[in-house]
Amino acid sequence: MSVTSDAVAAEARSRAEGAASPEGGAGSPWQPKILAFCCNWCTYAGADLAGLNRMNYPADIRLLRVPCSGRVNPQHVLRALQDGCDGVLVCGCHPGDCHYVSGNYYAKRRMMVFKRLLEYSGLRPGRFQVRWISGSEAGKFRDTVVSVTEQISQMGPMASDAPSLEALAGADALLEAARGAGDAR
Amino acid sequence: MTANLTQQIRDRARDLLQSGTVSCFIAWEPARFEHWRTPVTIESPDEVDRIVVDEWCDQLIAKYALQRRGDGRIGMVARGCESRAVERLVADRQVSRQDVYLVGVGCTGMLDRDGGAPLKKCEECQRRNPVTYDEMVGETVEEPRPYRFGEVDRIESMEPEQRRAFFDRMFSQCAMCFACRNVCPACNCRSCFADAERVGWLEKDFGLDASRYWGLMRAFHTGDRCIECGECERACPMGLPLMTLMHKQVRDIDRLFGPYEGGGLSDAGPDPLRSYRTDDVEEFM
Amino acid sequence: MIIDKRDICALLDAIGRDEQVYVPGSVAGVTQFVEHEPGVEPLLDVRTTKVPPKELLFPKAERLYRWKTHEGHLSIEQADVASRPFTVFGMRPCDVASVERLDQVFLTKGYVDEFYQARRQAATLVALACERTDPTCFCDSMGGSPTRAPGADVVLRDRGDSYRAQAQTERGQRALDAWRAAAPDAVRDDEPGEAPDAGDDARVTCSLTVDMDGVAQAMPGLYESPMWDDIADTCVTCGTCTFVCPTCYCFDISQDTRAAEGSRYRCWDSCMFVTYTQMAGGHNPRADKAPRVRQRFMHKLSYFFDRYGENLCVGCGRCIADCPAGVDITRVIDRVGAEAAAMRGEVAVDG
Amino acid sequence: MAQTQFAFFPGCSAHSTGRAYTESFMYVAERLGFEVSEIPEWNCCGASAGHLRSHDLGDALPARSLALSEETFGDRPVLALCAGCYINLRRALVHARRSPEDLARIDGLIGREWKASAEVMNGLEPFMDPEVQSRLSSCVTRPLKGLKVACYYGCAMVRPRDVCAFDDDEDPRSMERILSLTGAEPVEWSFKTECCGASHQVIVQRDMKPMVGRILENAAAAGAEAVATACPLCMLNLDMREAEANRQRAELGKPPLRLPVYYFTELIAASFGGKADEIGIKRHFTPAVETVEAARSQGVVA
Amino acid sequence: MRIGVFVCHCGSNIAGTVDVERVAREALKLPGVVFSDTNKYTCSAPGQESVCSAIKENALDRVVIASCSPRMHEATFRKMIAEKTDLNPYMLEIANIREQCSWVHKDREQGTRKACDLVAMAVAKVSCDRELFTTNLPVERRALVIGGGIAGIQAALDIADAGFPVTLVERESSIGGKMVMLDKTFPTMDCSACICTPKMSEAAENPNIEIKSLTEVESVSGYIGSFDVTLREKAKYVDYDVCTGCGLCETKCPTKKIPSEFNQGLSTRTAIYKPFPQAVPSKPTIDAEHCKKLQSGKCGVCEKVCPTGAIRYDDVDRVTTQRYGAIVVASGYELIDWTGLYGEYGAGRYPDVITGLQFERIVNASGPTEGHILRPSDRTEPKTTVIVKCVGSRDPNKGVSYCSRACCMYAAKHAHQYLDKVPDGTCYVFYMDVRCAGKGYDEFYMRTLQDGAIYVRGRVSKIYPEGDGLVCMGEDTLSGEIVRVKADMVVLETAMVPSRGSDVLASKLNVQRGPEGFFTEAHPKLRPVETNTAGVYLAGVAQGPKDIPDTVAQAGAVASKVIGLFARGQIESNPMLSKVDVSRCSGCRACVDVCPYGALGLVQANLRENSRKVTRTVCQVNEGLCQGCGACSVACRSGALDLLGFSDEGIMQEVEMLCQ
Repeated sequence: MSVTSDAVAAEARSRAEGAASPEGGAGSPWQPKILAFCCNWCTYAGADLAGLNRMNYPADIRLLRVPCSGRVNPQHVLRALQDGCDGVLVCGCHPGDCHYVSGNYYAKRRMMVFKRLLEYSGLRPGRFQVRWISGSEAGKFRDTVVSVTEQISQMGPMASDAPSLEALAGADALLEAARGAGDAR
Repeated sequence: MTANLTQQIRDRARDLLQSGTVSCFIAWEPARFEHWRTPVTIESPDEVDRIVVDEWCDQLIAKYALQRRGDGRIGMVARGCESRAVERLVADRQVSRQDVYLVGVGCTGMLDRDGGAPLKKCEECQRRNPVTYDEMVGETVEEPRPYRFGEVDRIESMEPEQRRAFFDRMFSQCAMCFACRNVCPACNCRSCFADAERVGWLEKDFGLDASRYWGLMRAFHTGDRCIECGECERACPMGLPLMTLMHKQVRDIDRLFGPYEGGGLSDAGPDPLRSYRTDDVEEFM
Repeated sequence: MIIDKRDICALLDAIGRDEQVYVPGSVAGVTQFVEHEPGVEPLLDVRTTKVPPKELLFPKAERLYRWKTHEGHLSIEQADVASRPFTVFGMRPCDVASVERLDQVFLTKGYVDEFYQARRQAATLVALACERTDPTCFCDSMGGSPTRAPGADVVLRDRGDSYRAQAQTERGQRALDAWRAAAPDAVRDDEPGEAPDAGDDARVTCSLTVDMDGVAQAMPGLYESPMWDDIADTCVTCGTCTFVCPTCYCFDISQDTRAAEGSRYRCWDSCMFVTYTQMAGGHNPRADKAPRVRQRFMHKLSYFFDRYGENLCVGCGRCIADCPAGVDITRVIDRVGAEAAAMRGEVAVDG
Repeated sequence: MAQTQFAFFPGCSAHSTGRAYTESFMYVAERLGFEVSEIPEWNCCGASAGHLRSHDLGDALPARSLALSEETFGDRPVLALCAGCYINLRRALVHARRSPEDLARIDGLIGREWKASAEVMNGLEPFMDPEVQSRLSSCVTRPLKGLKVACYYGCAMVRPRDVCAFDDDEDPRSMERILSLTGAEPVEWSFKTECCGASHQVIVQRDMKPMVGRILENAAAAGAEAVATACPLCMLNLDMREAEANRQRAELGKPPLRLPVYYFTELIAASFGGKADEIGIKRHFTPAVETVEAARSQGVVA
Repeated sequence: MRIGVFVCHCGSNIAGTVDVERVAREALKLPGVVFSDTNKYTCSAPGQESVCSAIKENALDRVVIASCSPRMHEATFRKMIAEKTDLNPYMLEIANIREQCSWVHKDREQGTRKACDLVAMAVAKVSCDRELFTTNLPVERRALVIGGGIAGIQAALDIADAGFPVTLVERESSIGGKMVMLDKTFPTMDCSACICTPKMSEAAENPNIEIKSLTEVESVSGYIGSFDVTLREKAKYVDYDVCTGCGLCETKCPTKKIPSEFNQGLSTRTAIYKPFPQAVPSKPTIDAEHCKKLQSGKCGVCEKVCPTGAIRYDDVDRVTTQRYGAIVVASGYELIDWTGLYGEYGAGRYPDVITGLQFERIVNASGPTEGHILRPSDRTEPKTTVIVKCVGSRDPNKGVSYCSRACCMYAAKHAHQYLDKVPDGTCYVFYMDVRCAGKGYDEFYMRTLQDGAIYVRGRVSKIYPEGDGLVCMGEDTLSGEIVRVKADMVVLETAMVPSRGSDVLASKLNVQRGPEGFFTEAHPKLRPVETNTAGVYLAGVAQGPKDIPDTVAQAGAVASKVIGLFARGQIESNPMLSKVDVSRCSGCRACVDVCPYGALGLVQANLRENSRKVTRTVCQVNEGLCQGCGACSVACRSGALDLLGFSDEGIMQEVEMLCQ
């Protein structure tokens, strides 16, 4: 690995991972940071309804309102996971109910492929999830938040997913094996 | 590839240039060392003897057509990969099919200029014969359609930590030179997201996060349009196994949304991630 | 001083106890300079590493300062420029030559880059002379030699089962003394009566040669030459050549902005990239490939020569080997020679 | 290019009850330049009960024969003259093509690397190609001029549609097209895909008996002078039980039917000028030679 | 940048679990925030007043209000900013610290921390907000109604009666659609023509309605309020300005053996013809395909006999373009072509197997048999009639999977009519279910049973001729018996399918169709007559199978939507739309493919790039059509497209702020 160049990135990373709450000290216990992209018309409304019904759920989730799940760019998701979120959730209307006709169908295809790609590249399953929650499904919203928070809490902070030295050494061998003729002459 | 292929192609290029059918002809010429080849664009019938077409022509030349847009019809040698690349460029509306004139050749795979071993991209090739051409030189060749997901199988069978390690190591070696993008026929955007200095898009700090972001997002942007030419992997100066990200998506898309093709092989409509079916598999309920 | 090859690792282990030692190694199959780890044999048979050692002195990204706003107040924290001593062990002569070029850029002509200077002053360069060359090597055409590395503090020469280490500078001599002290069992004195070996330009030569005579002088006249269009035709304008080049030193200044805080850092850039000359207003003086390609070769073979009296190419051959499109700087040089001759009316240029 | 090379799956009838079908098919095939080669070491297709015993068995039995064919003849279509064989082989093929997982499952059952690449065809399909039809027309030297024939497909050949799909399942017309080339005149009738009750004739004879009579009567009512089939089981059932049906009619005071039943290939062979003893028509229960000869004498080509 | 943060107590709703004062204090530490305050009830008049004065006094240029859900009061606060301050109303973000924080978390510390984060995210986003401006788009107060059946006629009449001009286009030569072909309507047994033809003439005479028969929509561009529609009016060969509709030409035309479409092929017509006596327009056209003069040049009888000289053999298609503010799709349906699907019913070979619509013509007093029930083959009265329901409907294997809704009732009507006219006849009705939900419907069905109709539950598996009749074979699934009925005539109640060309029309209008091919409404419950393309509405069976009362009701609903739009006269555009940076666009079309509204298109643009003029294909956003979903901004790989109001930068900054 390059020696010094990673320092800049590593610093940014550690800052992101060690970020604490506004007034919380560094000594406060770790709490997961979960970002949920929610479409304005269904899931955001469902979350509002959960509030109206005074449902209780863990406070580790932060909703980010978007007009439609089709607005969520996989780049937003990857950026959130890289910069310090321990889990990311994308939520939209049930297929067929999209306020914008087809946005969630596109989101579904994109996210199905992207999620597999992320997990293929080593993201632990569960860190990135997608759910369809309608405006009337306050209960489903609450249950989803509870279950996602629980899963992420069990997994621990994102930083704990960093591979061990043994795994890295094994990876080097595999990478050398994966080279074809003509590569890296 | 037959021994006199070079001569046949030279003859065809000369005729096409002389008759005015094409304004230029893209092929390869010998480089300084034995077995080294470099792409060349011939503009005059007097220069066709520079052309050589043999088992050492490792570069994919189709994308060179983009820089000749608007200068008349572009002639080109088209193996399976070039023809698919042209179809890709057509599907992305970067050239129109009639702007290029493809002299098709069946291809039995290219060899490494330094060791003579078959190139990995050719050993995984699914289309040795051109899928479209304006004329064919020589016979079509057998299509062995080898299994290309061996590496995906292996990586999928690993634990998340091992996979993370594998890709951490792989991306740590990325030089951020963008050779993969610049040779990729599906990377035909006028301006790449990586070149946009925007908050949260792509850092320039050469860190692991940046190269992972680049690697995954480029793979995703081309995931449903990859023609599986393997050129990214060949061009990568660090020799990173980039095609594993593409093959992964190709297989997923194939399994989830129906036969994968990467554009241009049929009139199947827009690419998988810009189309949908109401009865698509549901896993997010 | 003689070091048996089987003792190299022991020697490096010993040096590594006091300071960082970088040696040729391989990560994930990519050869490059890595921190020596005890017990791990360095890859001293590799001639030019895939990744040049320049990032040890000039990192890919380097923080300049950090800023922070707190309750409306802005505070700035300068980055620490100090560097601890380290040794680069096993640099090939071309790479040593590249450090001399970088020194020119970062330390002379009234400009001193304190970040570079700190690292440079902390570095002991141990060269390893070449006994063989690769087909793409052409250092002896660029004023260098496979067997000599005048810029190094210490030069190692292969003697079959052992290396002979000779100090070329005071720092080098101190280093040899330190080695002897740290690993007395791994080193021994020169054979009695053995004469100092200054290298032999005739003994090891490069099969690839170019005629550099008059190239630097001819290039300004070729600024408008159509040859750049030809070369650019093939080039895919990736950054490979600039990133594997041991002498390319262009950098950009970028920032990492996160809400209330952030930092500025400098990072490598490549003249091949379209963004290199992109201006804020949208104009780009080198939007097309040909001017960018021309810029690279002009810089390597003419502009740098004008300023510092030598070429910015040391003939390591990395860019030739790694270019995905087969662009070859030696063919460019040949072409320059031919074009220049044609302009002088000597020979007809083909093509 | 028309398909002219076939792998032949005889099944249990080709060399026994359906011999006339095999003989006449081969007679025609030879003249149309077909190359028909028997699959080595083929086994029972599993009809009628294999798939009822277990789905795996229902897939494995045909798949083994198909795999053997693929190993020997590659992509050559497999020809199954018997409708029972056809439907069983085809079902296994359709199952294998559903997904790579299904193919792997079946390959596991038979212990072979079968790729399910070759098609399975019934007796009619080779003749549906326009090129073959024009060749067939040119081979007709003794047209069966004006012979009114009811084309009978039976129930198995066209159903279920997701397995067969070579023709409409309620109103197939391929046999009509083929036989019209021989000079015969296919009639419009309603029972061409009605079940003849063949597989139940032995166990529930009482219920099944009227079925044959109804089919033949409907054909006769539509003006047919003969019935053509493409399935040995249908043939056997109709041909053998016509006498029985006539007995029933006699009891009701109705005249006998006198409706010979043919394999459609027998009629083609006849129009090619085949002699009665080489094209199978002497092997029938219901006399069948006379009708053909009469039609042929009408249509001697000048 | 001068951001103000206002944290709402909402009484104790928020302040009960969130330390709002601390949230306000923390907010002041955020970059760009120069002011923060709390309010008891921000949405109340004093609350709004205090926010507005703080904006003015502190020269704030961006505002974050931490309160209830933006779905609750975002509009309120936008309006407040627009009306009471100089600030642009889109320089506002809401942090939802009530529904998504104080109401769902009990722990005060946790709730306060989360509220701080939510405020920080809103501050990050508001820093990226840009001023946005709504525009008022004018509405062309003229409606286009596509399809001249009862749905189209009703919608046209209602819109025209409100004083707005309407163009009613019909591709056949007369309006009236299917309804005018029917004999009686269930359950009241009104004469269909008697109630339909007055509507037709009313439409013809209404000064606000222009009827264009033999006309089809060629192309549509534009958006709500200003659709530019090109219509192709086919050559009629008769000058309608001159023709008086006397009908002499029809009586003299020598080509008389053309099957009548109106009578479903059960009678014939001439080459110059009116489809039926009450046709509107009440003037004939020449069927060029069958006219001797137009085919071979020989004849010319009609020209000779025409007393006003109205015949124009050299007539050509007329193509006109007109601007419309709204479009009503009432393109109706046709009956499924059962002959290609049901070989077991004879595939059309048996003349006495007829469709329900043919039965309507037979039973109609002005039909080919003058109302006597006579079967087509030999014109005798059928003594046994079998009615088969669900032919094509609810049959996914052969026909369509849906229920055609009206057939149960008209099958009962047919049985009733048959038994009424053939008192000694027997009528069997084969059915799967009997669905009679509707006012007076079940009573009607019961009456039919009392009339003596024999309902057999089961599908007919085969129909074959026997003697001079037809045997219908099927299973009575209630008794489990095989049933064979010898019938003299069989009536197939076939499925309704979208009218031919619906696919082409859908793509011209850019409206969606469901899997069954009917046009899709914007919302099945709440927006049943709108489509997802603003300004395009649906009436009648074009939207899905329904009977006449539902069709007319829907047509009225459509008219009220159109009238409402026209009454407003203009529409305010949503400024949170997609925006394209053409310098980055490569014209690859990915965005065009994913846009559900057809709001994106590719255009040739003249641009200046690097001091050079270039012409390139780039994407263009039609602001009238864009609804701001943002799907395109993700499909665009190079980031040339962004969504105003939810920009990439804004979203990324929110993410970064949360991660900090």
